[in-house]
Amino acid sequence: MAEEERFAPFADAARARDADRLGMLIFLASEIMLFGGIFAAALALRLEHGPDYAAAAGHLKLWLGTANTAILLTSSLMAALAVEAARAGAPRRAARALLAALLLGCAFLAVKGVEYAGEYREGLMPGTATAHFDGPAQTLFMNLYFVGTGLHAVHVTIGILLMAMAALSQRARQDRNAMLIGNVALYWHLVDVVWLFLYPTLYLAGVR
Amino acid sequence: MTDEPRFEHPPEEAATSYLADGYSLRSWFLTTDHKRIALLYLVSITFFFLVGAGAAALIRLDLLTPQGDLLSNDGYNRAFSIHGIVMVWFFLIPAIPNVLGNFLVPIMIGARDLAFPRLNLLSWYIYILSGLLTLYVVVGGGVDTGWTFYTPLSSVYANGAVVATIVAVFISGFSTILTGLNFIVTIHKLRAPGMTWSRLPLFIWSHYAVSIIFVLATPVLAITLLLVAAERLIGIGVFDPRLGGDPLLFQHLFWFYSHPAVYIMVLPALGVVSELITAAAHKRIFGYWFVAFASIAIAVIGFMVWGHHMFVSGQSVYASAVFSFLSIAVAVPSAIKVYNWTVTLYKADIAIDAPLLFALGFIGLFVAGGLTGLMLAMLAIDVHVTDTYFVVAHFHYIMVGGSVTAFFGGLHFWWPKITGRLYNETLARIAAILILIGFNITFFPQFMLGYEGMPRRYHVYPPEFQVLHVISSMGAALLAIGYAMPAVYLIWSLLPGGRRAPANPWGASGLEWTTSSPPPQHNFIGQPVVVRQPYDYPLAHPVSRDDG
Amino acid sequence: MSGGILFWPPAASHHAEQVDLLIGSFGAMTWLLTLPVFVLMAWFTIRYRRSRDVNRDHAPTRNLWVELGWSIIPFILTLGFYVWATMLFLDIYRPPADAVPIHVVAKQWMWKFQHPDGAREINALHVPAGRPVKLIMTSEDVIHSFYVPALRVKQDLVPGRYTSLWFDAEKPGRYPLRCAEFCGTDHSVMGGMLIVMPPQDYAAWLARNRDGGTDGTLAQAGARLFRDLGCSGCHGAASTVKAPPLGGIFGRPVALSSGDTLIADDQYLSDSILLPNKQVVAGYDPIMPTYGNVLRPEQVNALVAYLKSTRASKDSP
Amino acid sequence: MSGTVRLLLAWAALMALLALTLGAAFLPLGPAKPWIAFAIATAKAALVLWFFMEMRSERGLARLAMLAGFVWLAILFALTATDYLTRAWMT
Repeated sequence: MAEEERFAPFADAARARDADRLGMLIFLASEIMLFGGIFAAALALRLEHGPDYAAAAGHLKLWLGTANTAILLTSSLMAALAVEAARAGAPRRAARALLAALLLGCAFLAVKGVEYAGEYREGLMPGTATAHFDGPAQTLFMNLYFVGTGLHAVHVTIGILLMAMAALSQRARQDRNAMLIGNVALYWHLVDVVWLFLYPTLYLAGVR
Repeated sequence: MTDEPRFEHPPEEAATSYLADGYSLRSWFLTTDHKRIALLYLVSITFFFLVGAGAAALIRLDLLTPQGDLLSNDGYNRAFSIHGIVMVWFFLIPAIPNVLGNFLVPIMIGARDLAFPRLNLLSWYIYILSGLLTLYVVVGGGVDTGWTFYTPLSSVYANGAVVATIVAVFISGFSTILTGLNFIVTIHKLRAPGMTWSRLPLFIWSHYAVSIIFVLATPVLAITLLLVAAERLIGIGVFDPRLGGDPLLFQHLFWFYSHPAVYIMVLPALGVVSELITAAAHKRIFGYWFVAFASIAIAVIGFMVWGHHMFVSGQSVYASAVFSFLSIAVAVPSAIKVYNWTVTLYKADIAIDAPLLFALGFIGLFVAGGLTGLMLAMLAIDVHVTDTYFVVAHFHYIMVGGSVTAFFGGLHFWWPKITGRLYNETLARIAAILILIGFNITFFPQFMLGYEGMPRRYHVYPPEFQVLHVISSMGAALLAIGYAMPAVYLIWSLLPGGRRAPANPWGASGLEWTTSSPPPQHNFIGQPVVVRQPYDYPLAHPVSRDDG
Repeated sequence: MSGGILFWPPAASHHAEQVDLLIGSFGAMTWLLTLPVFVLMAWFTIRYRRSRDVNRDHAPTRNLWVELGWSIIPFILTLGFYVWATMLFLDIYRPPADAVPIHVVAKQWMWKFQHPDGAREINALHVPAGRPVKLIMTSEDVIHSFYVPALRVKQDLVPGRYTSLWFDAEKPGRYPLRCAEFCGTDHSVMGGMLIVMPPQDYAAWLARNRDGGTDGTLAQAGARLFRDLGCSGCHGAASTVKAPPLGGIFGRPVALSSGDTLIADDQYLSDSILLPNKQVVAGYDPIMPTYGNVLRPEQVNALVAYLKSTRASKDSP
Repeated sequence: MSGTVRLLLAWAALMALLALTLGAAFLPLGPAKPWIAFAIATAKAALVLWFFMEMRSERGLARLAMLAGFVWLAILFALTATDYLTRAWMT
């Protein structure tokens, strides 16, 4: 294959990298809008049923949510460090940092699982919920919580898989431009940013 | 003619056209060539157009009599729902961007392909997957929510295959998002040397604007439909008042997507018409920057007007007043375009060919649609005519009279480039005029029906409306003939012995006309370099012209 | 085929005539703005067609002031119409104080009306001519839309909410009433008739249709419900349960536990019955059970009508 | 300042903000509470975007692309809120 064909349709590698990164950022913008629908629903519910919203949010496990915020932020740091390491030409350090980010991501899911299990036991899950709440608006908050965090958890899972892919690929680790690792890290940071807003929307709303 | 060459690139060598580059199924279904993918889209959207048109035919036949003798109430509801869903998501939205845009965006900016060719193919497969699911819905019982899926009708009460339809539309959204992403990156990163932003064809500007909407609006529809499906399946309740939700929230989120979706259909059409007008007029567009920025302004302000679909919904009257004002504001950039096209024709050198006829037809219908849209933005008028045939007529003027006419115009204009063949010009002119007449006979009476109080989505209607309905149905028959004609003579031109097209049959400016017809596999032989302004016709700098 | 072509719908109210005037004037302005465009476009196309040898020198390609002019002037003209249309619109939502309140409940696929003095009807609405009528509307299932073309008004009926609208039909007659929001299978036959009667005929019609006297007025029906459902057990003056007194509550400001204050209107009273936790009165516990699954909208209307009829001190609630 | 140190400092700031927002949730701040919580969340998101997502070293185009999603969300929220906040004004 001729040299100029390698980056087709781009003329050179730098431009191809630029395009990849821009494509990723645009994709992330559309992800933001996807979660925007959930946040808009939470906003509407809060404006319509303020007291119910706060009362139902009080059922959430604030400390687990806070711990998860810390876990995810730290995981994001690890992902950023992995990019840093790959650029510095330290593939092993990059792999280790990615692994740490990935494990912290798993820890996040585990904590989330504990939370869900607790909520299931307490009968807060959709369908089992009516008995615990005063009125439908509170049940709705709980349902919205499950939809929002569930959709987020799906994104976390995808992020973990992507990071595993990047950590396993030798070419990705040795790429001094950190293209794959960089784009995976971007995705992971966005998953983090979404959580940063889910946290006050859901958990902090219930603190009296 | 001693003019310098407009674009400097190595002289044409004999190159295989993209059409001659492999004939196997594999070479089509696994292609990453944007031109072949455009043709895949052309065939698929034509198919879905036929499905949607079939539903429209059922509707118009049924409405010949006030009692609706052809269909049952449920049958009629299913017919207009399928008509709306198929036409909006599987024909109108992909039509211009995914066929003409896919083919032309890289060529017009001097690139050899879109930025992510494999993603482009993936978009098509996603589109086909969602389309197949929609066809399953059509044969497997249908859906009776209308294309708007209003809750709680769709989430609780409707009895068709609502979830399957929602999943289909949800999936098709990914195709749209990927296309938009691909266009934006391509326009930013793959412009040929010398192709500065001020030299971009207006077609590119409008596709850039529409891509912004693709990327930012579609995900909101996706999550909204997901919530409706979840509500129907497990009773989440975000939109169900009995569960503490608010049906108006659905309308807010739905129209946050679906109003910009109207601009998804119209913006590419505006881009096409700018190309058609300048090429026919042989003249630089009047007010290039106003026309270019008008596209961006429409894309941005278009996101702030959705509430005008909800003036009678129980939305706060103050919010309505705000949305009404913004809706009037969004009419300004559209008006700018129309005025600029008109002045472009002044002192021009106009070739009255089929593409120009389509473009002029577009302008007339678009102006009628736009002005009735302005009436609908006026609160007190909207209260009377919203949810009536007035609205039906209005958006058909925009979507069919506007988008579809522009799509046909663009297809005629670039057909020689796409296929390397020339079609029968006389038949094309007849078709353009027939479509214009047929369209007006079909939809103008619907304005009258609406003002007189005929609500939309009515299977059985009061007998005093019958005369206008019959006129409308007769117009629809004429329109169908108009739409069928190009299918005949365009396909005819492809048969062996059809006339071959030269590289630039219209004498038009633009990079796509500097390459052969049909273009070679990588669009150009060598890398084109742009040295001139767009629409740089000799007339812009008065020099003597010796060509015809 | 019957009926021929109807060119303009009848107008039964002053508002309808105003809307006609508005659309007529706005239509005239749009013609004024677009006719030149169409004429010029046709003229340019013919005059400057390729085969003609005409002077094409100095064709303009841009002119900032012309561009700004045709952007801004039509916009300002249109803004004038915006103000007009918005004022007219806001009128529909500002009923005069003496408007006759009629409750409307829609369901798939019928209209149910409750007159204040107890008369009830389905798919037909009798109103007095020349007297303002205020409709207080809700839906039992999906969204419907109350549309009387002759009045040029339309308003969606949303389940779980009240929407309202008022009109003053001046010309006696029968005007079709239609559902304008797609509501399922029989949407197109969910119609009815608005019957505008001279006031004395309306009074006679009311007298004939007062439900045989058993139910009494809407407020009396509400009072019975108030007792039967046990509302008075908590809200009554002698009750041991601490619940806010309701006498004369309608139209008065209510302080809420959230710190806000609102005016007790139809929506608030209905919400307090169906979704008691939505707004809790300051100083009271959220202990009221929800009646969302117990009551039909008509019964809620009756209860609200009863609460409206009470006075602050002397009545029991 | 080396890149690694910068990232660690950003992380420390994020943790401090997390503690701050948690603490603020328990203070009697009344109706300002959600506003403070979301202001802090926005600050955290800004830190993540600026340092972790490297917006500090990006050119205008990438920043614009990243910002677009947030700006469009602001449109969605603001105009939706105009409905919800003013519905009760007129009955």
